[in-house]
Amino acid sequence: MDLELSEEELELRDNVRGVLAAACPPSLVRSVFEGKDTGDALWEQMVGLYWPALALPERVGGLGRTFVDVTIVVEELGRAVAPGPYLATVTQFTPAVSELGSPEQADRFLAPVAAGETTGTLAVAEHGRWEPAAVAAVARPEGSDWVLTGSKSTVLDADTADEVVVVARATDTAGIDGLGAFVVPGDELEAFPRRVIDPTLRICDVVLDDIEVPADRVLAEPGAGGTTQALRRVLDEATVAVAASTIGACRRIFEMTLDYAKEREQFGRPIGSFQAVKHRIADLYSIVERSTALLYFAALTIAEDDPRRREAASLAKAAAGDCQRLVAEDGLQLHGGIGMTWEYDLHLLLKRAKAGEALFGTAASHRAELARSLELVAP
Amino acid sequence: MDLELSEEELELRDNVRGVLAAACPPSLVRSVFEGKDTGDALWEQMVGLYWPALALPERVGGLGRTFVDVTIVVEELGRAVAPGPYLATVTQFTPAVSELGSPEQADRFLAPVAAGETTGTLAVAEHGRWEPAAVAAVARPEGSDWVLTGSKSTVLDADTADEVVVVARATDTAGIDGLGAFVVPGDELEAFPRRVIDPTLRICDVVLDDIEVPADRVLAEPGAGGTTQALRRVLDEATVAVAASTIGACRRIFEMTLDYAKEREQFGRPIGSFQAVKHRIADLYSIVERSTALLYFAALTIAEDDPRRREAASLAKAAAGDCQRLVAEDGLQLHGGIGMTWEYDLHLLLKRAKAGEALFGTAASHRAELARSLELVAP
Amino acid sequence: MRLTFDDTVESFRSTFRAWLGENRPSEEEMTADPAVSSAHLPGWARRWTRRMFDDGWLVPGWPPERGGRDAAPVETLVYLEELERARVPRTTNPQGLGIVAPSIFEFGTEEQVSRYAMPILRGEKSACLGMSEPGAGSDLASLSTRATAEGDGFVVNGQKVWTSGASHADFCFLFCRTDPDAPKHKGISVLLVDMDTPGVTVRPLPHITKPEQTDLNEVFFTDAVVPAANLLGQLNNGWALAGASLAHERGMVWLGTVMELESTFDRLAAEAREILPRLPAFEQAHAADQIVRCYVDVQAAKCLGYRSFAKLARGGSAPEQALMKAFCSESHRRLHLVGSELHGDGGLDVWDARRGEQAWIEQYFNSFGGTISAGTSEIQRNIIAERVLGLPRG
Amino acid sequence: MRLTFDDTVESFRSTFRAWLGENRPSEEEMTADPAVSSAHLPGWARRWTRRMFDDGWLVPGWPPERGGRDAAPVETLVYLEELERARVPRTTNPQGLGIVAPSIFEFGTEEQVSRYAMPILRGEKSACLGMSEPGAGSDLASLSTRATAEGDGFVVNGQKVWTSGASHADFCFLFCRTDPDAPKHKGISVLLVDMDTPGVTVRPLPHITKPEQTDLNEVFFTDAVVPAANLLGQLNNGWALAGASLAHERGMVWLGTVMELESTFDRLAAEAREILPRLPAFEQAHAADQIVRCYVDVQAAKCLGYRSFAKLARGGSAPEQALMKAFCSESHRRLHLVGSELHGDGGLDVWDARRGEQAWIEQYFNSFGGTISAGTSEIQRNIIAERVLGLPRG
Repeated sequence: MDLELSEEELELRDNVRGVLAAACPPSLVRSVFEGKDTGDALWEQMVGLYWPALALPERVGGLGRTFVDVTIVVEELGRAVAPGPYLATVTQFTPAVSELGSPEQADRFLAPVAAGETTGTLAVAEHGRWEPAAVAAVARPEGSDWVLTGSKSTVLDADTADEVVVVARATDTAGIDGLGAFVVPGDELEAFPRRVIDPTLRICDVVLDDIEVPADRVLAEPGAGGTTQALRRVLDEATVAVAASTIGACRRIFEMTLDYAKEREQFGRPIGSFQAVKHRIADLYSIVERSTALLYFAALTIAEDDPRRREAASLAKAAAGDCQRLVAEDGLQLHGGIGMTWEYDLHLLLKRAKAGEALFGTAASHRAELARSLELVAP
Repeated sequence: MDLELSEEELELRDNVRGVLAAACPPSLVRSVFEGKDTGDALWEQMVGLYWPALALPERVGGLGRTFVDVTIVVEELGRAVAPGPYLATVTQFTPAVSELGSPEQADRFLAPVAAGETTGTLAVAEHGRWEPAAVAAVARPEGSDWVLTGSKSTVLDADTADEVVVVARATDTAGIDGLGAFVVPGDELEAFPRRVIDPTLRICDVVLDDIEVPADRVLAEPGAGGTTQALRRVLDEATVAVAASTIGACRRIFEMTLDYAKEREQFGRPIGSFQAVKHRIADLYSIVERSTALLYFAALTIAEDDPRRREAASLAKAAAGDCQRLVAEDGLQLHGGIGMTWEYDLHLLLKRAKAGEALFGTAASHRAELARSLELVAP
Repeated sequence: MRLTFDDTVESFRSTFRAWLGENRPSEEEMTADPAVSSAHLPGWARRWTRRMFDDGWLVPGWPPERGGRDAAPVETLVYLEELERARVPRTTNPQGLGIVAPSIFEFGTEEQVSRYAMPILRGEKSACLGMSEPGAGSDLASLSTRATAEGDGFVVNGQKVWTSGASHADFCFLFCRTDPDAPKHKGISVLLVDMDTPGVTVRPLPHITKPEQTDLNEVFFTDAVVPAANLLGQLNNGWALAGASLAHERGMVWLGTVMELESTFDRLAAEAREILPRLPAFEQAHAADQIVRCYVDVQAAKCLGYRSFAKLARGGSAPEQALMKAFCSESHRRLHLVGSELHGDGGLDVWDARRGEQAWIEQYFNSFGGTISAGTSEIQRNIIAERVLGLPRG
Repeated sequence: MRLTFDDTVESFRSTFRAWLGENRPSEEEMTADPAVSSAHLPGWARRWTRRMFDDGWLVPGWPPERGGRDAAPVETLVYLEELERARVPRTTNPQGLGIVAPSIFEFGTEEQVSRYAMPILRGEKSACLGMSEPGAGSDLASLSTRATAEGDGFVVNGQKVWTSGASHADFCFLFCRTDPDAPKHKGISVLLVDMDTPGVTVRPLPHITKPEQTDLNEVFFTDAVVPAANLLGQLNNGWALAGASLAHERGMVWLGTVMELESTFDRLAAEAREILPRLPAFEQAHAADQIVRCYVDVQAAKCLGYRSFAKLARGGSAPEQALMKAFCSESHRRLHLVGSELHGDGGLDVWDARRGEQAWIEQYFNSFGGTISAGTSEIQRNIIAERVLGLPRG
């Protein structure tokens, strides 16, 4: 098992980091936070660099690289607190179409993604829960069409995405049975953006008010075999991607804290020369490194379609949760007052790190998942 | 609310500490650990000083002081890792007789305790659980007598106590209904001492093999009103006493660690001058002080029969659990290799602190109790 | 040890409670015109301070001429309990009343008392504390704001930062360097500087959760002229004065902190009772455990506070002060973290309209003010280790 | 990044696995005559070491004349994986094989190699490390055991402590002070001291959980005469030698540690599956959460180890070494604490007959050996902060 980036992967990372340093400086992020910018220009730049096409098959115009590369990009986006539709389009919409739809549907919906013409997202969660059994939205047949009713919570970019994969279930089904998936044009949904702590993430609630979906937009008919299993695979990818975003932000917080500790002097010496500060920074380094190792392992299991992928995703997300908890707390504390000002960049990262914890399952819910897979508690 | 010891209480504490320094030095404790001494002489000395009589009413020959004084003594016993029947006799047997029995029975069984002629204990736990509903041992009537069958776990001093209060339930009852309490002479029980980490605590398992109990030794007939409530009051006292023992041991570990950090030099300076060590010792001090404050509050609620006593007992035991976890770990770690030797006294205290965690409910089980009393989870 | 106070203390409580019922500012007037900084005195606050002063309830332990009634410490304790219970702020300028005024009484001239301290007591003036600088946060001795003697006064140049309430304060209790050649601790003095002095400018510092509104400021001094009469105490004796000033703040600050912890916990538990039943078993137990741990912390803080008070009331020292500062502020922070996590993804929402106040996650970020200002948690641990436990300086 | 190794590596694995199946010591002979200290060589261990040496499997990365086959690092990795999987110890004298022998190869004379290093490789001799002293634990530079040049040799006086395996070792790799007047780091040398030298006495140190049996010892030197030919490397160059010696131990030590973490976790999880169903819901969830946290730790340690190995294998440096030392030893400790707490009051029982080994609580106490010896966790954090992260020395 080789968990260090290859030359090619390192090159991608450095490349992405360089682009974002120029195209997504903290000043842009702050503008988005303050509602003065949308970040659209950044997305255009990403498209120009083929980032959305990275892991898509060459068949649809993609570059045919792997989920590891996507993870590297998303980690850097987290590090830069980048706004924009990358996360939802590439790590939620794309796998949803790939895993749930037919090859024809994949060609139809993913070619425009590869070309940067379409953005997308995934509407699965309800009441803040992502597990398939929590889906209550209903899909009822009408002729050859389906009609969707219900509501969805915590959908990224729902108000701006071109296409939204909506998961709903057949009437009178429950648990993991009866689930289906549909591609709905974004403008047919009612999306309500929420005011959240990290405004670069457009978190919306969605109402499904008798939305008609024609047959060719049905990725998986309610109750079709394997839908839940396929949906879980989608959730694995989305979960690992959110972990990557979180860990990217955490690594940057760690680096800023380290730099600050070297520069900031109190009592005539750098605060980083005080042993208690040193040990805490060593612990931050440790938790970031550990979480990164688990993240890369999870990304690999997905890239290589290893049977451990689901467990690895939960390990990565649980570790990312512990990581952000410690890194946000000590990172802010060790900065002192400067970290609490709007003008200093730290808070942008803190908010991205915190936001990641709540998306696609908290650390606690992934530990619950692990407790079940280890057969410590009943499934 | 006044949570600092009064002059009189301070005097008692200093007195007890002085006696134990002379009569229960670490060399005695180590002898008991090695099976070379029983600690009987120490108990005779405690009797001579009327410690068992401290909180008993004057009616039975007691000194009429309060549970706060008992707490102070038990804390010092924990600090000295003292062997002997004090804990079981004074904080388990005595409240069991007082709360569950008639005034006549109190006179009959407690006068010999006050006089130092009788030791006692309480057999309530089964399979390591102390809550009343966990009692499965059965008491069936036979004429005016009762016959006890079943087993008890984790009974302190069961192999040496003169009298044992046994809790059992009427046939075909469950939960908190149908409980009764009986005083059984110690030599009628089969007690199996366990090899435990702190051999100064004689932890036994007990088998009840058709033990006949005459009517005058029945403290509470199975199913009599108020028995469970009275039993809970007994458990409150016993629980707080175990917390006191634990915190006494923890405070001593803290003090030894502090002293060691001042004396032990590495890299040309006392290890206590390293800031990381300093901060950890400050945290040990903090947790010992906080646990002590909760302990005294709990002791007061029992002494003054305040309605918060049950919750206060759980708070004290939960805090004592967190305290021992941190203090044992950092205390041993900061001592380095010397703390791991048999000849150094630290391990005696570590083992007492750990033993306290598992008796009369772990920290986790008391947090569960608090979650119920706060109505966070269903009762 | 005992759970209850003497009857005389309880009767003192009743007296104050009755007075409070009749004289307190109403909820309506407080919410209609809230104090927006820690030196802002809205109309109701000015009237309320004056009423307390006139009737001897402003600082009960002080003599009547200073707004008190020579109350015993335990009486002050129940007085504070009653104020907290009634949710009435004692002042909207806590540093003015708690630190600045007593320091002026202790070290000031009669004129300084009548021009600066008494107006604070009568609700006529508010004060801010000019301590932290960009290069001197926890390390006050390194401050570099200069006050140069010139003519019959000083000329002040330099910059302060994190100055709470500076945009509303009438004057600043300013620590500045009056002897640049002396060892760091020995060249510092305190000046009372009117905030409308030419050359004093205030720039609000946009804040981590509310960029548009803030209590914190940068204060710039550019050739600001301060009369010699505004030097507090001895020249170059500011270091000793700083220790004494901050000591005024301690004593019973813990009580308000603990009662705030309790009310925050109550809110947390109430919300948890709604949310927990909807969670799967494992997550429910996990969340409940987190909340119970907060409860243990809050109750421990409370008991520790009362224990520390009992020691002080008997004339002893209470090493728990630094411990209470660190532990209460950290518990407060933890409560808000647990509060935000309890709400899952809903915890990301800002400005909770239902509660009419900042969301848990915003308050979590704000709560670092408590573990950073007035001596960081790290400084408090140094104090515990060195001054309380006698560990050698590193 | 990739999950699997090349086919050539897997074929190396198969070769070793086949050899191991035919040549390994049996469970029976190992349990009949267990190694009771870290320098004890029971008969089977002597034969096993010799067999590995002869067939080039003792240290695969070394050349054939030293018991190896010039294997690549990744091959050594799978070799160690296979040994762990088969539960066969590579040696019962890990410090001899891992530190002492390579140091002698690096710094020693031909005679020292043939008299001390090669016998270790052939299972004929064992060695202990004489580093810690009562006044010099983490702080090796402060050691005071003296070696005074006299005639054609040294006279050694002083005391070592925490010396693992000293009661069984054939010789000691002894750090001692040869120039008392030089600065602390510059007066230290290494001597190879036969343990049967007159004046060398060993006193076992009764141990926190097993007073009757121990791996740790005090070693006293009283006018012990050591020939000059037993000086390793340059006189007064011991400090550099210490760094180099301990570096030999690193590299792939993490793999055994991680695999032990995994097997300990498996035991914990197996016991938990029996115990958890009997617990009330809240406690069940709490215990499960603790165990899952251990699982995250173990898996993180494993991934971190492989990541660090990948860096080393590419010729880079792997700052994770100090991090792995601290984190793995602390995870190990935590596993045993959780194991003992899982059992409730049963966790107090010592010597678990069913498992035929020490109880969790005993192993918890023992596990502090990992966070204290070979550089405490505190020292590891200093190393991470200063050497890896470049924070200034305090």
